[in-house]
Amino acid sequence: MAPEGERATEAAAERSSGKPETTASERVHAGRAMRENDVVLLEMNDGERATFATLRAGKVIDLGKRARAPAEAFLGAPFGSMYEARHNTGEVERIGATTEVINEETDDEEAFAAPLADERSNKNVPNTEHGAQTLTDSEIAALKREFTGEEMVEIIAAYSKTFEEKTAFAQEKYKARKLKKHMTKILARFPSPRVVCEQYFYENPSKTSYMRFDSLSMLMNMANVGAHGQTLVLETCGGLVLGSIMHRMGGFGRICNGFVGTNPTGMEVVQNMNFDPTHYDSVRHASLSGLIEARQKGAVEADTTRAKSMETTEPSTAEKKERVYMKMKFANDGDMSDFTQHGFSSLVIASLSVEPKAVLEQLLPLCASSASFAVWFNASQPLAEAYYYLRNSNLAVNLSLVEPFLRSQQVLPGRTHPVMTTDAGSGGFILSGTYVGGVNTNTPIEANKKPKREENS
Amino acid sequence: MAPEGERATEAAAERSSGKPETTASERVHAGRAMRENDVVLLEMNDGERATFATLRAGKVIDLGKRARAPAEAFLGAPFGSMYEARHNTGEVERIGATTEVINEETDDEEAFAAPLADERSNKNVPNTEHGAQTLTDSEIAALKREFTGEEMVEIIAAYSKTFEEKTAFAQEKYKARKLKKHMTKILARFPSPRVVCEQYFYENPSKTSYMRFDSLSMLMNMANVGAHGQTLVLETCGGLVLGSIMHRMGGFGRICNGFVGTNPTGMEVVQNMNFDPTHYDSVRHASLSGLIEARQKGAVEADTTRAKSMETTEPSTAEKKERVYMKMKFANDGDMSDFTQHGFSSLVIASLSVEPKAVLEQLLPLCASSASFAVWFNASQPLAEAYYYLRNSNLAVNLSLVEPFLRSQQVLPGRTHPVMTTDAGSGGFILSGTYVGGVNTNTPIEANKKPKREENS
Amino acid sequence: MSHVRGTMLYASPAPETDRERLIRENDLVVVVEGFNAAVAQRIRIGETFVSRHGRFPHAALVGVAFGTKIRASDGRGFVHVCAPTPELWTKVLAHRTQILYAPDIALVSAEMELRPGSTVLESGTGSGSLTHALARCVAPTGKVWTFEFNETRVKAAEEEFRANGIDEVTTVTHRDIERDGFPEELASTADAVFLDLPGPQKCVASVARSLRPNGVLCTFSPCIEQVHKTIVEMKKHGFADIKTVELLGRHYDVEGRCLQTDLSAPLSKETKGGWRKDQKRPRDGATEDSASTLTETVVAHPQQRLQSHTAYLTFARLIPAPENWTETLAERAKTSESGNEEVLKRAAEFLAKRRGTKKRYRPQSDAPKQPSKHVISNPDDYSD
Amino acid sequence: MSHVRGTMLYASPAPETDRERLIRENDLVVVVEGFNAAVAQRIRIGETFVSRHGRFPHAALVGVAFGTKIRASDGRGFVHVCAPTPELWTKVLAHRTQILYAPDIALVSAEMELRPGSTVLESGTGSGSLTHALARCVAPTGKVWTFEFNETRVKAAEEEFRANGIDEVTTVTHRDIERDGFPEELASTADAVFLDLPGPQKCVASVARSLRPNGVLCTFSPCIEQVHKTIVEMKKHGFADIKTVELLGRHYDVEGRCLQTDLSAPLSKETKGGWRKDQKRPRDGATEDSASTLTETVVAHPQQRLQSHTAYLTFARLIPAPENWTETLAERAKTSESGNEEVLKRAAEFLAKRRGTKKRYRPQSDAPKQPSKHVISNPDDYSD
Repeated sequence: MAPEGERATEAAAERSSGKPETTASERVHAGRAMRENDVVLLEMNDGERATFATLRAGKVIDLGKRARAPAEAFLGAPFGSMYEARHNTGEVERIGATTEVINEETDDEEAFAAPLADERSNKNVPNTEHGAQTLTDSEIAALKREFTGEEMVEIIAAYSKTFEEKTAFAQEKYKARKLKKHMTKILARFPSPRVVCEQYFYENPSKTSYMRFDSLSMLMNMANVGAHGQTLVLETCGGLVLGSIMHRMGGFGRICNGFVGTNPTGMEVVQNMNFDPTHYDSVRHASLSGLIEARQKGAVEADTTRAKSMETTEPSTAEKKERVYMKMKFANDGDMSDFTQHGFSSLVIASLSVEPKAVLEQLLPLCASSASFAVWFNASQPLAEAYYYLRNSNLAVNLSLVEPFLRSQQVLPGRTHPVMTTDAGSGGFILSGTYVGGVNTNTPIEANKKPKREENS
Repeated sequence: MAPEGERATEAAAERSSGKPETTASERVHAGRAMRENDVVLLEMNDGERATFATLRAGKVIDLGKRARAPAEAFLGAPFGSMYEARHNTGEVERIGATTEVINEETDDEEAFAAPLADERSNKNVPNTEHGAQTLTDSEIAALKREFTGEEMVEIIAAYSKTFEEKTAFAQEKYKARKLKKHMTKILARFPSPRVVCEQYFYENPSKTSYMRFDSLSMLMNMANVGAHGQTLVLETCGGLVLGSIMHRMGGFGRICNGFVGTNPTGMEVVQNMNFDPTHYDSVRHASLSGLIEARQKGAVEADTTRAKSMETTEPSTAEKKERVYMKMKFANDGDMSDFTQHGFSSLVIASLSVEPKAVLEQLLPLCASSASFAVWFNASQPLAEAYYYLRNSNLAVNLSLVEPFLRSQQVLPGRTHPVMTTDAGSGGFILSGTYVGGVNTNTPIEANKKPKREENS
Repeated sequence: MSHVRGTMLYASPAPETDRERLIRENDLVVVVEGFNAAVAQRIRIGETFVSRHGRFPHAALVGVAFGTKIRASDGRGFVHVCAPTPELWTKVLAHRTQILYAPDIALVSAEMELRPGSTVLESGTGSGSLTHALARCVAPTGKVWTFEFNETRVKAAEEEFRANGIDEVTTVTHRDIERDGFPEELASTADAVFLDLPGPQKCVASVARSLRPNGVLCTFSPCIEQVHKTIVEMKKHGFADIKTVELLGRHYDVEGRCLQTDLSAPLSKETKGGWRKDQKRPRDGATEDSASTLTETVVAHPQQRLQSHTAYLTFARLIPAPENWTETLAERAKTSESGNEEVLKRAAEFLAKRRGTKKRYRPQSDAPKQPSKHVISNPDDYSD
Repeated sequence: MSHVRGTMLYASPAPETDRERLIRENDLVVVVEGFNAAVAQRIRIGETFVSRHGRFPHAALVGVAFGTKIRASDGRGFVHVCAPTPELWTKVLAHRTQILYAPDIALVSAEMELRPGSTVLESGTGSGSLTHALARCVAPTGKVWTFEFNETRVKAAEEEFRANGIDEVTTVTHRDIERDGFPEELASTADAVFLDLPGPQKCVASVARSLRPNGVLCTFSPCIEQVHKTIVEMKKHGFADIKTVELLGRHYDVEGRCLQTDLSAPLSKETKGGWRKDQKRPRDGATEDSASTLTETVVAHPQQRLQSHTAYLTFARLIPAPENWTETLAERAKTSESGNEEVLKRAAEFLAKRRGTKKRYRPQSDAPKQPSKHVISNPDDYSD
């Protein structure tokens, strides 16, 4: 682990130089060029589908629905670039922001009436579009080989029996739908924690335990995760929470990835976040029971700690493989003693497998006095029990149990309303607070009748 | 209790007559004239404050903030009428719908920018209004004795140092605020369950256990409360839930107000709802343990039932007083036997004092096969435990645990958004389902291995 | 009145003794196949209900009590046969349009203050989801007049209402309410009106004619712009007490869950793989032989798939105007226009006299106004 | 880097051994007086903090560990002295304006993808509630440039930022961003921009100039009409990936509760009077000597008093345009206008040829169009 002082000096040097913030920003900003071995999230047609891709020269990336693109189409362009994949030629062309210019000033009767009828399943007239196309499927397929996506849309509209009867609004909508079918728009996203979290949440949520992005953001803030902190994390969200902490701390400070049992759980998600070695170097895996034992024994009896930490550094082959790939080390004796001596400034817990109350009871004593902690769960009750315990045992203040209620809004002329259905109906619940059980001394004005020590062990 | 058949005949007669629905509607509609002894909810200035008043000739009603009105001002006018109380003269004058005609077409910059600054606490300029008035308080008081509310507003604006510097929008708002101060607008509401529920919820919520109106409405619907039903209710919401059931059943069918222990809890809220004797006559108070016992003993052994029901008909003096006032009787032997023989078609539970699981376990067997039930609680966990029990013991199907999430919306030109803060942050949770444990016979294709009986007792 | 069979109008108790309500031919039955899966069946001897759970001949259901658990004739699985209610009907009905769901239906019914004897108008009928609940509210002496623009849907609704027995209090009519308004015969008869139309603002005037004094108008509009237009019309036509709300029904999943408390033991199968769906908990708190470090607990969490918006519900009341109100209003408007200066003059005189009397002098209101100390450099944007 | 005292920029561990962080003079301390009641105190020897809990001389706090429970010098009550964090600061700061609260702050910080080294622009500074959290995100190598229109607030913020130690990475400037835009010196330097202004649409062009490629713009607007105007501008200025959300923090109360299970016993004091607030439950599950029919349980229920709306948060990304994109766009527009007929002609030829080849004849596209079978009587209202 790089000594704290070194990075601090570097930071100070940057601050004192001519345009320090630009330099530092340049190094981390999400609009930098895509480079060999970078992971990029390719998002098709505004979220219709998406795929993580590692950019390697010569590689052809499968975009789904028979679309493909060579890695070279992306390498060298800034993250955040947008592309069009043309189905007729197989070309991938870089474009700018959306070309559709909607006349937002139109606020006439049509814009009000039409979308209403439209959105509420054509409540007023049966859907006549079906079967209104005079071109056969095979003709359309043949035309696609000759014409571009935009051209196809014009052709298909011209051969529709009902197109001309539609209102201008409905024609617009019809064309947009057809365009989507014949041309793929690609957004090359930098895999920030926000982007990675949303991608898993909507596509593979069990991998990240249904962690929603707003909840993840609250975990970071409520636990006061930031540079130069010493953060203990217990998560079974595939590494998403760990990655988010790494991103927030930027290699400044130390992260202890505490695990239940003898081996860390899978942390594959971290690999998708384009972290540099500095970030990986700030993380140590450590067995939670080892940490607890080391803390109880104290620094003077380091022997047992060593034995324990040695034990936990013998992972299975599969585990080893992952560990090597992720460039994260297991805590050694020095790390363990550092962790337990200084205590953690932040504690983050995000797991549906462990009981929040029991875990807090065991892990809070590893924290520094006045440390911030935040616990996520997808139901309120286990957190309520923990809350009740912490309040009644005077282990924490500033306790708060919050359910983040997030809603997306459609904002369109005459058609503004919250989105109708969502797969993000719950972001879970977050218990947070300030640990006040970690004080050893009885000051002259200390109020407690019995020493704090007793309560915390 | 009036025999079912009698009312049914009456209803049938109404249906076959010339304009039957008008007649029936006439009798119950909420816009009928206010009569002697009616309860009316007088709501001042769009909900600024409100008071229940019983209209008795010669009575002077206190409207709060030193405003008063004679009952005669209301008697004879339709419920729903609107009034202005003028502070300078003490007059109460009946008016029509709001006189303020807002120019809703105005959608200019001002309407956008001004309210924003305004709503977000004058974020851009310090509040200069304070101290800008050149009239002294005593002068204003003297003027009020000479001028009407509208006139006062004009005078006060003219003597404000800052009024002319305000935008037209801010001037409008300033005047509206001043008008509120010098004139009271009164809405004479019919005390429907909706109106009564909201009044208690915002003014005296502990009386009705924080029952929110949308939750109350869901209790009625999910428990399938309607005419000709036989409804069992256990509530400690001051009579609000019972009253809502009486309103829904309109005197058709029977209601059993089941109570815990030996006496009904307070049901005063029912008195505010202007029910006629037919409504009161459809209700019987009964001890829940008495009902359970009667059900277990069966109709053949009615003796014990009688003893029990006799016992519960000896209320304390205070209880007696209330009972008499409310014109509701205790169940006699015949009622008890009717209730237990036919079973209840609907079960409604709304109490923060009893455990939902235990109560459902004991009361569901009193229901008819395929009866609907709905239980309200202000936290999800006790209902979740009940849900889990009912599902695993196969006592109910169509189980649903719902949290109604209600939000009010401000709709104004350029200033549309959900209301910023609310005192209605929770409506509680509702568990509902269909009781399927009440079937006695093993039909040829009946699937259960052991008789249902055993499970329900 | 005896038990009304095969209709869902009345939540009657069991007419037979011992709490059983028996299924007869032509009854409507809601067959519950499992969690959140149900279908409607009209009992016809000779017909058979076939599902993934097996075959269920209708004949075998006759004489069985509503609520019974029925095993398939081919022994494969079982279903529950439930009595229909408006809420169950909403779950099983044929969708001819988007429909209203239970929370909105409940709120609408109650905010419109419906009770036996009420008259309510509805447009459009749509799939009849709301209509059934309205009929239950106003039965047996009230009336639901429901109007639908689409003739095919009118026919389908008519048939359904008859079969379900709500035709006793419900009449469905083919009519374009936005264009033609409600029928004049219904003027001043309605206690409440419900509008679910693309342009509700077009018929507010007609609604005002149809309502009794203090009647309630409720509109159901998905988009906020529509709400705005409708409220403008409401204010023009004598409505007040206007409020707009939205109601989400947040459904919760309930599950038994094993949580680990010992941090030294590896995460077990029970705790690692997420939720143990539908696993039954032993009755009476008897614990399984699982490791002692597992705490079993029941949890409720909101479902991820959520109807996150249905529509904005706007409620307004028709305020009964006093006699000659129109004239009074006009007079008031005149006074406020011309009377302003006159009032200020009178006030100035009154004040001058009073100030003289009290021997206290204050700056006159006509003294030159001082500029505000807080100069705003960009007054267009930053007005208070 | 050693522990940074008296600032809330770094969540440092305890530099002393045994997990204690000690309070020194000039440190900022958040004094927690009870549930949801806290105040900020700057430690100055000689000063005394006085509250309803008693008197707390600052001198007595020096050398005490953050997190300690302190009894008042007059023995009346106690408080906890906590280390400041941006979240605690949001609870105790002086309100000069409406402020952002924890949930919005968390979402904004994270959606803007802030990390150590990022550059972020903010307008307006307001009470500095968000600024502190932004500073924590970008420290130690990043930068927060925050702009405020009101000079008094600029001065107050400047002083606060210095005292709280976030001035290391934060600069507050007096500037009217709506009128003047962001400074040209900051062009293409920002990773993210946050706007909380009455007219954010007025400065979208300036934001586009200030952002790096793929930078994020976030606007905070209470009213939906404002959001609409801003999105129109965003689309004009090269932004895409636009989304609007709102986030409510629903706070829950947690209480121990006695629930009665026996229906024959009268409701007891414990169950009748609502919640038993803050009553402690005996540890280790030892039950009280209450009647056996009382079940004690911990429940969480949403608080009734709720911030039910703060603002709509709109996020958008500046899409890095390829070289010559403006020219390409213009060309495309030209093609789509003139090229339409040409394309259709080519398509007709292609189809004719193909149909000839395949010997299949189909109705020509130029055949007279048949009227739709579904005649719409009021096409203005009922278009599909």
